[in-house]
Amino acid sequence: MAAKVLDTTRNAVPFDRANVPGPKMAKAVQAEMAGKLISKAKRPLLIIGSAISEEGIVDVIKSMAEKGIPVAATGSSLKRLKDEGIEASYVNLHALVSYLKDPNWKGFDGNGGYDTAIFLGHTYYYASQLMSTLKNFTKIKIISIDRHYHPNAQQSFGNLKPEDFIRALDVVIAQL
Amino acid sequence: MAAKVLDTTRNAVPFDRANVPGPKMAKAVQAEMAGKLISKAKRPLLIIGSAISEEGIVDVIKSMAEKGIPVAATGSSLKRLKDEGIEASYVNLHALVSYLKDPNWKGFDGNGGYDTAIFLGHTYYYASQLMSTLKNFTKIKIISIDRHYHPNAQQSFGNLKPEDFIRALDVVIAQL
Amino acid sequence: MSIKKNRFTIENLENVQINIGRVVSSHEAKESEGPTPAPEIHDLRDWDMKLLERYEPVYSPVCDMCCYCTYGKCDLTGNKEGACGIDMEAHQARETMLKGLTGTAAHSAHGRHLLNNLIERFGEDFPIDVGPSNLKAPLTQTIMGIKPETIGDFIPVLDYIEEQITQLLATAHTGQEGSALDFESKALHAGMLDHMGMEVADIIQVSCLGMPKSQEDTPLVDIGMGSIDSTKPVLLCIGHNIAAVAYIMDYMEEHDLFDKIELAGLCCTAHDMTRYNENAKIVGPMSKQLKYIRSGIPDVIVVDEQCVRADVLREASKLHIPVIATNDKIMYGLSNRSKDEVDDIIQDLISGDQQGALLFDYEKVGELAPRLALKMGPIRKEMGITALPDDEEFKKLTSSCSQCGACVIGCPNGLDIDKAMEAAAGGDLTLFEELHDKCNGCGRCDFECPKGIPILNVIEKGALKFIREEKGKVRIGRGQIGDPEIREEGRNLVLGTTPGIIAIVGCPNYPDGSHDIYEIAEEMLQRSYIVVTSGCSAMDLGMHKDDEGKTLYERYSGRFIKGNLLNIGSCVSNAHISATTIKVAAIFAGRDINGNFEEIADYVLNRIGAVGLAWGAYSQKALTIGTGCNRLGIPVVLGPHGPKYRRAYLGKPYNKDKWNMMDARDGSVQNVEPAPEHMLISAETKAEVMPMLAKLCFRPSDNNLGRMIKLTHYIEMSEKYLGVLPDDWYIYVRSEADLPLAKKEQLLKKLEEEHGWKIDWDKKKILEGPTRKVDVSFQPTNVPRLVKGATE
Amino acid sequence: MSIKKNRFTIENLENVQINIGRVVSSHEAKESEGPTPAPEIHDLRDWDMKLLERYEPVYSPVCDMCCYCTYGKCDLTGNKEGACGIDMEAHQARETMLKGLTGTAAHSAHGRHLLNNLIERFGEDFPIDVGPSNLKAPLTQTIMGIKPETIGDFIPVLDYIEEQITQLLATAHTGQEGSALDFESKALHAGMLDHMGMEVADIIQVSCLGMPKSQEDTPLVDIGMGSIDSTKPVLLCIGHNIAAVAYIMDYMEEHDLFDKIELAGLCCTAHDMTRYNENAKIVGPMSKQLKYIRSGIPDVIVVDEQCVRADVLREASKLHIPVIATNDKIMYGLSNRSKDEVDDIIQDLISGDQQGALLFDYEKVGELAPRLALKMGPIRKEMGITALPDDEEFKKLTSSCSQCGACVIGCPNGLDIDKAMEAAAGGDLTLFEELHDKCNGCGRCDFECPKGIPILNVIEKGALKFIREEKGKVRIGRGQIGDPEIREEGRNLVLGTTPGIIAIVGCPNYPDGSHDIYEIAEEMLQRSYIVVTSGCSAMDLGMHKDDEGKTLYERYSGRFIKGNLLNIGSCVSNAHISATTIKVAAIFAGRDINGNFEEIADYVLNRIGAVGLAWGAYSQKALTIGTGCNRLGIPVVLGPHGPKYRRAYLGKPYNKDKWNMMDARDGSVQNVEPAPEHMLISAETKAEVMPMLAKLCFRPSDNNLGRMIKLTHYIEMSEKYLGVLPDDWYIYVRSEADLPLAKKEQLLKKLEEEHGWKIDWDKKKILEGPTRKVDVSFQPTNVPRLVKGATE
Ligand code: SF4
Ligand code: SF4
Ligand code: SF4
Ligand code: SF4
Ligand code: SF4
Ligand code: SF4
Ligand code: SF4
Ligand code: SF4
Repeated sequence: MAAKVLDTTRNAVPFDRANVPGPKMAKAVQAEMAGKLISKAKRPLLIIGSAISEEGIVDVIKSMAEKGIPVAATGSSLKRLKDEGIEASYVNLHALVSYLKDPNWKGFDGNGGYDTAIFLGHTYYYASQLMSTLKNFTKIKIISIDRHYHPNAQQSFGNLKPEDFIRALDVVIAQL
Repeated sequence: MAAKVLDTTRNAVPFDRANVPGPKMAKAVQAEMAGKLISKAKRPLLIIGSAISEEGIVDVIKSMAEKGIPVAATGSSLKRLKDEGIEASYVNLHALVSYLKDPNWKGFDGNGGYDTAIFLGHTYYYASQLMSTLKNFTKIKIISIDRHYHPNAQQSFGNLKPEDFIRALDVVIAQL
Repeated sequence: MSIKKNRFTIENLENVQINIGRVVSSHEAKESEGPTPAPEIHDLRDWDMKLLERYEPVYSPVCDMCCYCTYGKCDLTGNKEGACGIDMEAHQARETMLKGLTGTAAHSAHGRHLLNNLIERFGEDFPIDVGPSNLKAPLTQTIMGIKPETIGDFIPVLDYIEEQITQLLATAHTGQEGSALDFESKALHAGMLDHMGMEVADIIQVSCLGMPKSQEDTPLVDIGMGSIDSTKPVLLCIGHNIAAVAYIMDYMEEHDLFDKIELAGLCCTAHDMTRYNENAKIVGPMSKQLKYIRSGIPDVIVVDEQCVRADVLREASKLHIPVIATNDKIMYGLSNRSKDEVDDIIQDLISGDQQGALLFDYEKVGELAPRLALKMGPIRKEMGITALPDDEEFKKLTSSCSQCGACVIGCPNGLDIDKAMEAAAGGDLTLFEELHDKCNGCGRCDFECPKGIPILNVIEKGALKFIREEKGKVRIGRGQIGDPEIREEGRNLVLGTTPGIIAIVGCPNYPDGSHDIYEIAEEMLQRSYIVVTSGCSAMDLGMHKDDEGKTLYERYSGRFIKGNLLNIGSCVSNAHISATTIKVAAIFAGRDINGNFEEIADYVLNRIGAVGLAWGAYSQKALTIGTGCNRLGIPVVLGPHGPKYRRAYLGKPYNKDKWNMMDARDGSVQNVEPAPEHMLISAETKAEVMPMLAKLCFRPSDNNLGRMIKLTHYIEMSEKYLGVLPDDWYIYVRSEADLPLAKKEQLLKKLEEEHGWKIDWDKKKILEGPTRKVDVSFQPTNVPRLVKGATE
Repeated sequence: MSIKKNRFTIENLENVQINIGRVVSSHEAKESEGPTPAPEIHDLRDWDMKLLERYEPVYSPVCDMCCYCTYGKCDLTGNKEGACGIDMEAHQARETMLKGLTGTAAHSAHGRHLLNNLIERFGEDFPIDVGPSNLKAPLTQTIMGIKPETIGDFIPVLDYIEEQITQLLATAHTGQEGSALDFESKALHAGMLDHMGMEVADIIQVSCLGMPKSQEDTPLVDIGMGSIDSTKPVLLCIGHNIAAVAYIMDYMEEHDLFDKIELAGLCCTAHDMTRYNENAKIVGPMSKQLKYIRSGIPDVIVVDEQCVRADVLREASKLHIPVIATNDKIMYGLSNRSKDEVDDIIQDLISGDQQGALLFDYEKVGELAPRLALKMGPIRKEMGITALPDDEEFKKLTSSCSQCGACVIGCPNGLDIDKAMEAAAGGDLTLFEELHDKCNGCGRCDFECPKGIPILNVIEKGALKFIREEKGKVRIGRGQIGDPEIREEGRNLVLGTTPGIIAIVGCPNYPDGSHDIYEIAEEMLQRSYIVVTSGCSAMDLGMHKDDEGKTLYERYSGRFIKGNLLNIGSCVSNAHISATTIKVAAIFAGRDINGNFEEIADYVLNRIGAVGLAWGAYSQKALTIGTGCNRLGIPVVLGPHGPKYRRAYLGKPYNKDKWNMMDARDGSVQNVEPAPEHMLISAETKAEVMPMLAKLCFRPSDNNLGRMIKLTHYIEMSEKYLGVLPDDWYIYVRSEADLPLAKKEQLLKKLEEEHGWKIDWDKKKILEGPTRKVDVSFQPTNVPRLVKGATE
């Protein structure tokens, strides 16, 4: 069976129907482009939420962490990441966006703030709301590589089928 | 100079930036398709507003009226239409949408309501708001062939350059 | 003797103090309270439902979603239900109610603030004096069933309003009312409260602060950015609440400073400043706010509350204009300097250490503001601070425009900024001059330009020649209509021989500049309508002149008789306009108004041809004023931005059974012409609105002469502005005597030929056709209990 | 003797009547009013600014636009300004303030309605009795500076609240406040008012209606859809306001109907019904509303106000369940039958001529509702009316699903309805059983299905087995914490030896079903926290059982000491939770609370380890309750829907200079640990929330033992739920005595190795490292004037 062409820009409507914030909504992005954008970031931060039980996600996080992208473990994701030996810092997502807003925050490594926030594995509406903080009050690039379309990101996948999701993440990693 | 291909679906963003009503927004429509939809309507009503001073619009209205589409002259458009010998009934647009909502309204000709409302020549925000009444509280099809994208229509042109606008209207008429 | 609100001890009652809340005069105690004194939400609901049955609410959502609670956002498109079970209709009704309620609160909170201040200064027992009137507080009397005599008598009135506001606000919580109609009834309740709140605010200031009291010949004052002498220090007051500003004027008066400082007002504070002291000048309505600040001319800005741009401090600071805030409602994050010395504050503001100061001690404000202006004036003039580009920059900026159109999409009115930039780059300023008048100065365009062009500044610079000429005259707000005027004019109004009252009120969010309301007013005045006005509209009317350089205020005098133009005053003075209809019911018709809202509204609806026009209404206050008019039976017309209020009340003239009325003499039912046809409607252009106003002045009570006059104007304006005889003119004809004289024959023919009516051509009489005959003693009512002999 | 509110005439004062508003006892008159009695908006602003400086507002817009006025909509994306000059930050603050204010109004309007009703029944002089307390109304006393003794004493309290609500609502009008921080101060003001409004509402009902008065051993009542005997006629009351329902219970009691009718409550009315009469049963929280109506079991529904679904009448009518509305706030467009005979109304409802009735005569409601239930019961059971599909339909419906996913996108929680449909079509109901618990019964999915599947009904049918088992126990709401309990526990709280008070409150908008709060409560109880609860959360806690079939209420008793579980009561009882902290300040610490809000809040913030958890908060009431807690210095945690409230108050622990405090003894400044770290924050999962709760219980006043206990729990829960030693544990260590005993050595090593602290290993003492030392007499304060010797 020939693999279908993966198009991560399809079905780019808010996963919660009424989550239509206004005139500025995320561009639907192809997985390859998302990967490129991430790889170009000077100070990226991979922000992981508690919804990472889907098979394959943790492997992806591991790969990204191994490529040197620092990982913020929000929600209760840290335990799972630790179990897999992934280096990450626990931080509450709400607190994190407030730190990211603060030009004086030094980051997890003390070297300063981040220019790109990459979202993966979140409770949909929770992450969406907190992206809205970043979108409206910071210049940080927000890239969602989560399974559902996030209007408050700058770039987001559309709503993906589970199998396409993991494929898409693999494509992202390939670019790093 | 070869004529550019006319694409009336481009630039389909609300002409008033913040006029983003929600998840359901008009499909941008090609002029030809708009014409077809109008020609298929059983009981269409052409709703004209006061913004019809642009050259060429009145001719278009005339053609449509001559094809047998009844014309509602809203705002202060009636005078101009009369001057051009176009048969039309004055009605206030706000009142008109309330009549259209009423299943007992008999229409201008006493033969019953309308199934398709075609908007042309309006003060943008005024028409947009009143389309919203039709959109949310009736099953009437709303087709905007006005120069600016109307999210509350079902089908609408994008925001067109003046010259493209008149070309587009000609294409519409050709389908009737 | 006088007993003040106080605590005191009565002998023999040990350990007890008596707290006297209010001393009740015997007069008041005897006054009947009427059927619905201080009505709760449901007490006037039957009346509301009657109105709403005929004038159905029509919703035009500005948003298809609801974002009230964390169950949402919910998508309600197509009248779906949200997670709490509310549907789109009920939500829109709720949202409109809530927005209106915000307006009610704004006026009532203003009234409360002012009342506290005036009681502190003048005492609770300070008598109400509004001019030659026995009926001093018509709205209060009609709603509360009490007749206030002193300013302290308004305390329980505000207590009541605040209680009701709280009850209404509660219903905007998720999980309360589920019925759209009941939300409308609540909105109508809020509207009614609003008028009373405004009445309180204006009566107490008229009484205590020596403002004109029903005075028809108030002086004219200067208005316009061009009328302010910018070589002097300019002290600008923005807002609506005279409380603090009065101290400034007192100080200036005492220290002979009116020659040395230009004291200018913006928004309704300006009206009230001129009512308090005619040496004050008016810059203009809200639309001039940002424009005037950006001009750099003001040297000190004092803000109080309402319709004050949220960016005043930000904008003023850029131009080194210190801002003094004086009210809980607007504090801008400034430090509270109430306890500091005036000299210290002046020092901090001049040095720029502080961008502004917050003060609740109005004595200090009174001293600080003028003294600061005297100091800042020379400093700022020296530095020549303005935000406007000079000629060279102007050239550069207009040339840098790429005509991308982002600003046009950002502009709420979609103004053709791009074209004006292009023309100006080529040296042609006419487009900017035109655009300047249509631009409401909102500043949204500034944020959209990818080239970083400060667009509003460019517009202002481009229209500078024009702006320098902006000088006009406004007749100072006169306050209430006095009882004698009502006695003189009441009959004409009820019979229709004065064709109607047109109230041109509300804010400057016009679709096409302020010239439209000038033209409308002029047309209606020439046709002998009584034109009353207030607030921003009253200002804008004074900005335009005829060929001889005269403003309407100079051409038409200010008595309440046909063909006159009356500036009532500021926004809160609007109460007097609705109160006028009550006065007609009470004084001309002898109705008992005490606690008798329903009967009075029924009277007004059916007999008084008053119509409100809020052509540029933007605010929640304007919304609730309109809704309050509607509950009292007064129709209102809005400009094309109006549907963004989300709800209108529209009649269906073709739905005959909605236009049945009872005759109060015997309860017999008559099918009447649709008069008035709508309660709340919008129009697209001034040309559309003029015949509409005429039509909305029809009332079932018109006598033949009155109807003839009204019909004449309706037909003439339709022909003039829409090019046709209106297609519903004939349904307002009850007999040949209703027909415009000049066209009688022609119209009779039409009735015969086009409508199949039977005409006796010898006598020129109508034999058959009209829905009903004129009957001078017909007592139209919609309220069963008002029918003679009815038992409640 | 007693003087009632009245008018009477005093001899020799001719023509004068004295209106006695309130009789003031000498006791009250002597009471000091304190620094800020009945504060206006700006009076506590300095305190707010102090809070907001440390706990910065962080906004998470749910919408990037503003749609307040017709200048808009405006696009504020990226903190742009709208047409009125407001920027995104200020607008979000305004919107949050307005939404919170709606909640304040809901509670206060409820209080006013109930007070009017109870005064009518019991008189103004009915004494307040809340149990064994001298300090009966701590919030009222702290805010107003008065000590109410009778229910009539609350009249001026509500007057004040209503005045302030009106002032605040006015500021939501366009053109008012421009500063986000000042809007926050206004929101905090609204929150404070809310707590007092709730206090009034609960105290008067506890006093007049014989509800439990600070009673630790209240009886257990049944809860759950499965606990209602549906073979009897079922009378269901929905809402929050006991006023009308009390009459129903009186009637049933008098007529011995509790055996013949199942009287069941939903939402907070249910709590208050059981507090009034323990024969009432509880169906459950708001999330059960639609589900229970659709089951068809209720035979009559009575609604009052708040958290009542807007579609109750629509839904009930479909199933022939008559609805009785009893309150201005919810009238559903029904006819007002207050003046009609009960028999006539019953007839109209039974026949189906009317779908419901509106009644303001509660005597009639009391009679009508039970009599109607007795009649409707047999009729409806006979007809077997339910909305749920039968087995065959269920099969057909689930099989017709195309797994399109539209419902999933429509569901606020994104529940996997499609998968459950698929599984059920294949005969597997487990997914529906799981989904049922997570589904909050909002009904949004129903509107999305292109196949027209009535999804919620299918879910309910799919989980029916499960639902039949839904039976639990709730301990009846106990009311206030009594003074003796405070005396016993206050010291432990302030020193930290009771690790904290966890208040699990608010609505059922849980991210993952109600089981989470059960687990959280259990964990905290096992760790000896005091868990207090109320409202919907208090119900949901009673729905779950341990392996032995026991609910938490059965396992933990209800006294205010460590490790106990206290159901305080309904939503308005939440006031007693915040009031508890005031009681500690007054009774344990001897602070003068009269009109002394700032000092008390400062005390609470720095010394009382109380944290609110509103895991399923959906409502505007929950928002303002939270904000009111914050003004009083109590931090609050929200579930993941919480950011939709738009604003949080977050501390920045890395920003050391925000954590400076004064020592009230001498004004010296100490840099302290971030305790509490945040004021308002959200969390994603229960696992995240548990260590967070522990951390938020730290207070600068903790003594070593207290800190050790708190740190132990923080570390243990972090390790248990997040898998790590938290990376900030060490900043809470002031000396080795703060260290958890069991891990002392290990942690000392970490301090040395990872953080570079100096340790004396012989003595196992910390020599260098901590920010500050423990000093038992340190008097932490943020308020300069509280420093000894400070002059205001
Ligand atoms: S109602 Fe207004 S604020 Fe809410 S989502 Fe719609 S546009 Fe945005
Ligand atoms: S109030 Fe109702 S419709 Fe609005 S967000 Fe909440 S649940 Fe949805
Ligand atoms: S300032 Fe004037 S031109 Fe600019 S957006 Fe506003 S109305 Fe349009
Ligand atoms: S946004 Fe700027 S560049 Fe674009 S048309 Fe307007 S002024 Fe010109
Ligand atoms: S008329 Fe409107 S804009 Fe003008 S001051 Fe009054 S409310 Fe404000
Ligand atoms: S309140 Fe301000 S931001 Fe909101 S719609 Fe009105 S002008 Fe725009
Ligand atoms: S009723 Fe339940 S499943 Fe349906 S949308 Fe609401 S929460 Fe989701
Ligand atoms: S919307 Fe209907 S058809 Fe689609 S997945 Fe849901 S239940 Fe199935």
